[in-house]
Amino acid sequence: MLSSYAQGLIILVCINVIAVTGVSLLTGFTGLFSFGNAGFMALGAYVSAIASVELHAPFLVSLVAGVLVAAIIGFGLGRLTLGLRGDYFLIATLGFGQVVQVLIEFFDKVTGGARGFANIPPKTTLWIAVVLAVGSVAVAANLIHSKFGRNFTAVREQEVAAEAVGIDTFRFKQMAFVLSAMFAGFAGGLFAHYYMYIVPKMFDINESALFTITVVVGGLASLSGSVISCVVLTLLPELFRSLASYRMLFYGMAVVAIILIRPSGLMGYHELSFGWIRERMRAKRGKTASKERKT
Amino acid sequence: MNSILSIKGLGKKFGGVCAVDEFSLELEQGTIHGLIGPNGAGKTTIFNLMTGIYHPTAGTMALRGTNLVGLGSYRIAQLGIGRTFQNIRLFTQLSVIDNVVMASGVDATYGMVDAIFKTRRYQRDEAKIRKRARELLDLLGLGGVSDERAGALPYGSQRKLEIARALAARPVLLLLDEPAAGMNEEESMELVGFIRDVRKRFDLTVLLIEHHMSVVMEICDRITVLDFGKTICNGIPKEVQANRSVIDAYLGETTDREN
Amino acid sequence: KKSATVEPIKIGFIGDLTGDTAIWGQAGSKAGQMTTDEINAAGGILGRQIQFIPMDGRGQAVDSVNAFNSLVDQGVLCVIGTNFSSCNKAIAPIACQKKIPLLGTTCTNDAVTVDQATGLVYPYSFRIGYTDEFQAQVLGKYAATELKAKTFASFLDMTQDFAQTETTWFNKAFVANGGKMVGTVSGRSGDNDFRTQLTKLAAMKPDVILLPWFYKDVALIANQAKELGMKIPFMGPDSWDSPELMGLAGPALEGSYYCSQPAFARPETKPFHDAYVAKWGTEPEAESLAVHDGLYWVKDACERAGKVDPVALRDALESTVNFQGLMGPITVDIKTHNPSKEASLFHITGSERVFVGDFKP
Amino acid sequence: MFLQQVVNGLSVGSVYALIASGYSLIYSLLGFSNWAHGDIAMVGAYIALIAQTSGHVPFWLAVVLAIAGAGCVSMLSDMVAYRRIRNNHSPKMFLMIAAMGLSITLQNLIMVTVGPRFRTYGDVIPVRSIRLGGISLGVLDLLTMGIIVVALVALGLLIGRTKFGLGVRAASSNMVTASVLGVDVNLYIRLVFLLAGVFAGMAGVLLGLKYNIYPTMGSIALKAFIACVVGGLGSVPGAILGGVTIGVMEALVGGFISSGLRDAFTFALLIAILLVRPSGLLGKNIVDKA
Amino acid sequence: MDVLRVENLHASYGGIKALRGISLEVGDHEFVAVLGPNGAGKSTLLKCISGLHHPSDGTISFDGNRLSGVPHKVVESGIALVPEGRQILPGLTVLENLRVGAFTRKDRLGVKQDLNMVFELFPILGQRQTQLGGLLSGGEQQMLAVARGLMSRPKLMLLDEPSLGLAPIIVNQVFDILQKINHSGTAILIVEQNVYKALSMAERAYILSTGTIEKSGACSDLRHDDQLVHAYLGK
Ligand SMILES: Nc1ncnc2c1ncn2[C@@H]1O[C@H](COP(=O)(O)OP(=O)(O)OP(=O)(O)O)[C@@H](O)[C@H]1O
Ligand SMILES: Nc1ncnc2c1ncn2[C@@H]1O[C@H](COP(=O)(O)OP(=O)(O)OP(=O)(O)O)[C@@H](O)[C@H]1O
Ligand SMILES: CC(C)C[C@H](N)C(=O)O
Ligand SMILES: [Mg+2]
Ligand SMILES: [Mg+2]
Repeated sequence: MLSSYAQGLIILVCINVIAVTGVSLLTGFTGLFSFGNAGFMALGAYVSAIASVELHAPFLVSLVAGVLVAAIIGFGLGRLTLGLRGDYFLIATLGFGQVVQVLIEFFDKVTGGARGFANIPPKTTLWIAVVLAVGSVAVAANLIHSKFGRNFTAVREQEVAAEAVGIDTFRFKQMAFVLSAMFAGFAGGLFAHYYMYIVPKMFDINESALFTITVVVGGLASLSGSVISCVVLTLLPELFRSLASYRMLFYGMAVVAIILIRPSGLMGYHELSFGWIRERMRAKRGKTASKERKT
Repeated sequence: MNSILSIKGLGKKFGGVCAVDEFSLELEQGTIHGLIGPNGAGKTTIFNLMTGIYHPTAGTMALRGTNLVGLGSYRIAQLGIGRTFQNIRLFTQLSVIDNVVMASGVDATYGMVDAIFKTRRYQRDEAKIRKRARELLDLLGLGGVSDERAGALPYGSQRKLEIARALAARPVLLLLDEPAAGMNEEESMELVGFIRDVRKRFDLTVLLIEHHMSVVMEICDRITVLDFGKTICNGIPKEVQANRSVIDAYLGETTDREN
Repeated sequence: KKSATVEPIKIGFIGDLTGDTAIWGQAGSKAGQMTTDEINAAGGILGRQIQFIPMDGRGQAVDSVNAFNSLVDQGVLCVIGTNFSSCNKAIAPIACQKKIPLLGTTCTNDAVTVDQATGLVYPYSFRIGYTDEFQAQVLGKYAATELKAKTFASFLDMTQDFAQTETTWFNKAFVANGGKMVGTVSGRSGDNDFRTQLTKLAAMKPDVILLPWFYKDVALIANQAKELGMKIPFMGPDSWDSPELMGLAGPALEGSYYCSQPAFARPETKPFHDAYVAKWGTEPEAESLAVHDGLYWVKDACERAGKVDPVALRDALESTVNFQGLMGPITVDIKTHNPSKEASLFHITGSERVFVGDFKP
Repeated sequence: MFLQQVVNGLSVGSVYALIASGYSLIYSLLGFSNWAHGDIAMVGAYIALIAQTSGHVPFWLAVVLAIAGAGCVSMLSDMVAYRRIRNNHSPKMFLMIAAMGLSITLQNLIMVTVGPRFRTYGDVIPVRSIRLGGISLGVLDLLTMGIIVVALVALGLLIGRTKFGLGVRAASSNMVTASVLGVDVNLYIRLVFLLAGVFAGMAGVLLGLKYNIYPTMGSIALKAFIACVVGGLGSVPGAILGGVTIGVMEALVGGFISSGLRDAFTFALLIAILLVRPSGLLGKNIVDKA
Repeated sequence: MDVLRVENLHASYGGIKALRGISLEVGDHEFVAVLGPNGAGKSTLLKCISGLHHPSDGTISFDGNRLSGVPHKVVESGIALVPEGRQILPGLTVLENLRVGAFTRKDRLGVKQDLNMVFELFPILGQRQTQLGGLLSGGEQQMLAVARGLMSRPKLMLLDEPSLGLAPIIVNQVFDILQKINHSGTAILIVEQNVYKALSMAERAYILSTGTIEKSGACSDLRHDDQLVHAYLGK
């Protein structure tokens, strides 16, 4: 039996993997930066928590409610802001994340405000978390290997060319954004039902930034990279926890170091697969062979 | 006469510059039409207007009776106008074959649920798309480099890849913007053969911008010559080549095509 | 001696060792190490040495829960910390699940020890300091009766749970004593400029302003108020409490009052204070005293229980009567796990904190 | 009260603007948001503090050291991190993420070396304000505004009129091409980082004087970044206009609508601005010529 | 004496070998062409000379000194590149693009004269001085690229397919200009697809194929070597 600490970490990793999967679709594949996905996570968390506690909805229903609300808000926000480019869009999402936080704090009658929302039933168990995380990644992976994933990629690489071959770039940006909001909302629901207590601060801009950092460090256009990076970056501060005050220092340095050492992120443009590993090994062998020839 | 494209009185101004002025064109189904003229005459701008990248300041355009003015780029592409870009616009980070597959949206009829569960329909469509992509690459002689990164191809091959990609979207009208740029004579002539070939095979109509006169004269059924946004000549290659104002503005006195 | 071969007793500590308010977490950690050495030198607990394990919780709930789980895995007897209510609210139910006593230091919200939905106490959650409700009432009553204030306004930090609670209870006590609230404005910690809200407050012309913010923000707010030419005294809770505050905004806070754990006024604190300064070169914080008291409280409870065991410790903690800590005596209320304490009131004059007295509402 | 609120807004806005201008400088060159810019300002503030308290140098000298120091740290950050990422030809977003990592690193470096305490410079420039018909104007605010005007003019001349500026703009348009035209791109980038660092250093000291000095004080740069976006990314005058706009907007919303919902309202307004002007107030909307 | 001397140059992209031991030289005042099919490595050769790509082996020397391989230093030593695909600075105006072309020059007056010169050569550029480079038509950009190369008054000019996308009438004009500046002392190394044009302009030519030099010699000879022309350059 795993220790509760290990279980807790695995659950946290799973929850983060779900949220990061959404961001990976959005940032890694579609090339849009969002600093507001923690806001969607907050929506999912609060909606599902309120559904569970106030309306006594079953776990599954409350999760779905959270996902739906995130999707609807994501759709509306996307409609409004997806015409903006690059960092302009980024700021709009960042603002959204902030607004969600402020609104939760402000409407404290419903949400508990800064006092937080407590007594959420603990429903997210280890197995549920693992199964749902694997399921989410599988869904995302299958999407990526279909025309949807291709169209996301086309938007990221070359919008003009994408349009020229008949891809409605706005629609696919919208789709990626709503998907990422749904994944975030889903993660939020699981989060609420694991920690049993939520406060707006848990979903601040740092959390959003962390998702984005995770995806970029994992490498663009690589779902497996995002997942690996999510595991690494969630566990890294835990590894450093015993270093007490040096912990975040090492964490920051580790992020910079990874980017310097691996110029396209951990897995940039590649998926972890047997084929890829075989190819890498062959390439390595080839490289050493050619070196030998030279000397 | 079976007109596929009809443009009337098209105009585009950039600030004070009138890049396209009163441009009209009727394209007959199945023809190859040349669009030539000095640099800056407005040829690419016409392509950009036709494909919705720019919006005209005057005029009408219709593809088989469907109005094109005001439509989004992707919509026009879906209606059947495919194009290549003068400044190459490939998905440079992706492999050559993925560039083609990327454009095969029309062949993917499945929905999101099919994709998530990898249904038979999904598998059938995907297999078809891959197969066709490979065929198109073979057709252009890019079969051997299908797994290379598109950005790593030499310039000439990138141009060919652009054509393959445009074809993948199953256009009825293909706009080629200087496809032979960066190709030598032999490669250009190969290209000529190839354009003829695909026109027949896919029942295409082609509108071609090109400065390689050997290509233009060889392949075009008719030619329109632009200068400063205005049409100065319109006719079959022989007529155009002999036209005084075309020589003055575009060809120059010594067309030393020695071969 | 035999005790050398026995495993030491592990006692965990969770605090914000990094982040904005790391000053408190680090002060707690330092005091913990010092006190541990002291207890060990004096023979440990029931003859066993203790091992103090500090963990960073960044002042954030999720991190703190992870830290708690990790400490539980390491086999700790109990956990001291954290200083933030938001973190302890998240840990409390887990502590009950795991049956490991949790001794909150200066987290002051009621929900830390009492499940607000059921009104029942969390059996494994304790606190060393007093509550928001308590200190806000002390302040409210004092403002109305002693300062003869007729009106007050509150400027609260929207991001902190204590701000809201304290405003509510301050208001109750103030109104009960004949005063009136004229308005509230709010801001968020992390902001730097508060002139907008201050301008608004000045226009309300209250006699006092309740300012439930962390000391760093208090410093900013007070300085900006002074810059705007405001002369209304502020009143604040224990979140003001840091020796730093006087250096940051002493003159600007002239005439203000705040409430804190009774510690620094008590002569018993002096030796600890001096030893701390000698060892670390900085002034201790209330958090330092709370951790110190926490460790001795655990020692006391274990010795009363006669064994080293989390469940036995819990029972012993709950039945504590008049344990003498540096922050005053602790007697635990079984229904709320709140210690019966007094609050000390300080008046700021001449850039000094002047002890006014100990109060109960 | 209205006028006072406007003045309050200008006062905050000028701080945003000062940080934003350095931010914008780097954006205009490298096209990425340097999230560590605020932390460079923080380092500057600490350099002055340490020079003043441990080095016992006069305050003006401490300020000079801070400005020089921040410039060097900024330049070093390029040499250690960004430059390599550029040479690796990683996508631009890697620069931004590296900057975030750097930001965490710098904050915590100061945290573990100097400590997390909140500090002040003491009474070097007493918190003073001038009263003008019922409105109080901060002396520091006037100073900040002065610096901004000077900075704006100086930068405008430097970028628009000099060969240095031409090189910088060439590099920002396309680095590889600029280099084959004879622009020493790495040198120019380093100089721009130095310049941005100098601005950050000034901003840091001013922030320290105006507010407190603490390891996470650089997070005010988030607002500066928003200011840049509102003003139009990469445009220094835009950054300054954006900073002032946000400052005043915050003050007016906080003062007359709701201080609790202030951030929500300001962001709503920002989005409204972006919907009307998708490239910010002074940004150029670069059309993509196919 | 040779201005440019390339010896045993090897270059690759990852695993792909683009150049396998190229040696060539360009004499003082010489006009040399490099010809060859698609993907032969012509652009790679020019990139190596101008420091944009680092060769894996071999030496490149200019005026007797080894080139540093740092692009801006290469330019300072007197080499200008008109790169493949124009590479206009899109965010700068036409005039600014030209000024950047003269970036390493110190003689303000000369720069001013040269500006007038290129505006005379390409009147359209003169009319579009304040337009952003990125908004020019393809051919206008190509003219700008050539003009920009001229602005640095190089000792050696490297041109990668300068006729690409130019109207026939302009192609002739550009070649006339190149010949003119060559006569006034600038050495030229040109990569061209317009084989006959190149062979009629240049003094000598190298034929490149899959990264090696297949043939070299005086253009007058090569032009009549039917077999060669057939094999490497198309009929
Ligand atoms: N950036 C790159 N990455 C990988 N391979 C490359 C890259 N650039 C060129 N190559 C490869 O190097 C070889 C030589 O390319 P190069 O561009 O030098 O050819 P070229 O002779 O200039 O061709 P073209 O006439 O089409 O311009 C080609 O096989 C090409 O695929
Ligand atoms: N977005 C724009 N803004 C301003 N001017 C433009 C814009 N796009 C094109 N132009 C101008 O309009 C004119 C026509 O350009 P266009 O690209 O259509 O020429 P072209 O006929 O394709 O020439 P080439 O043969 O050189 O490619 C040019 O002079 C160009 O500078
Ligand atoms: C350290 C204290 C200011 C913490 C505060 N009393 C809280 O409950 O969160
Ligand atoms: Mg064109
Ligand atoms: Mg080439």
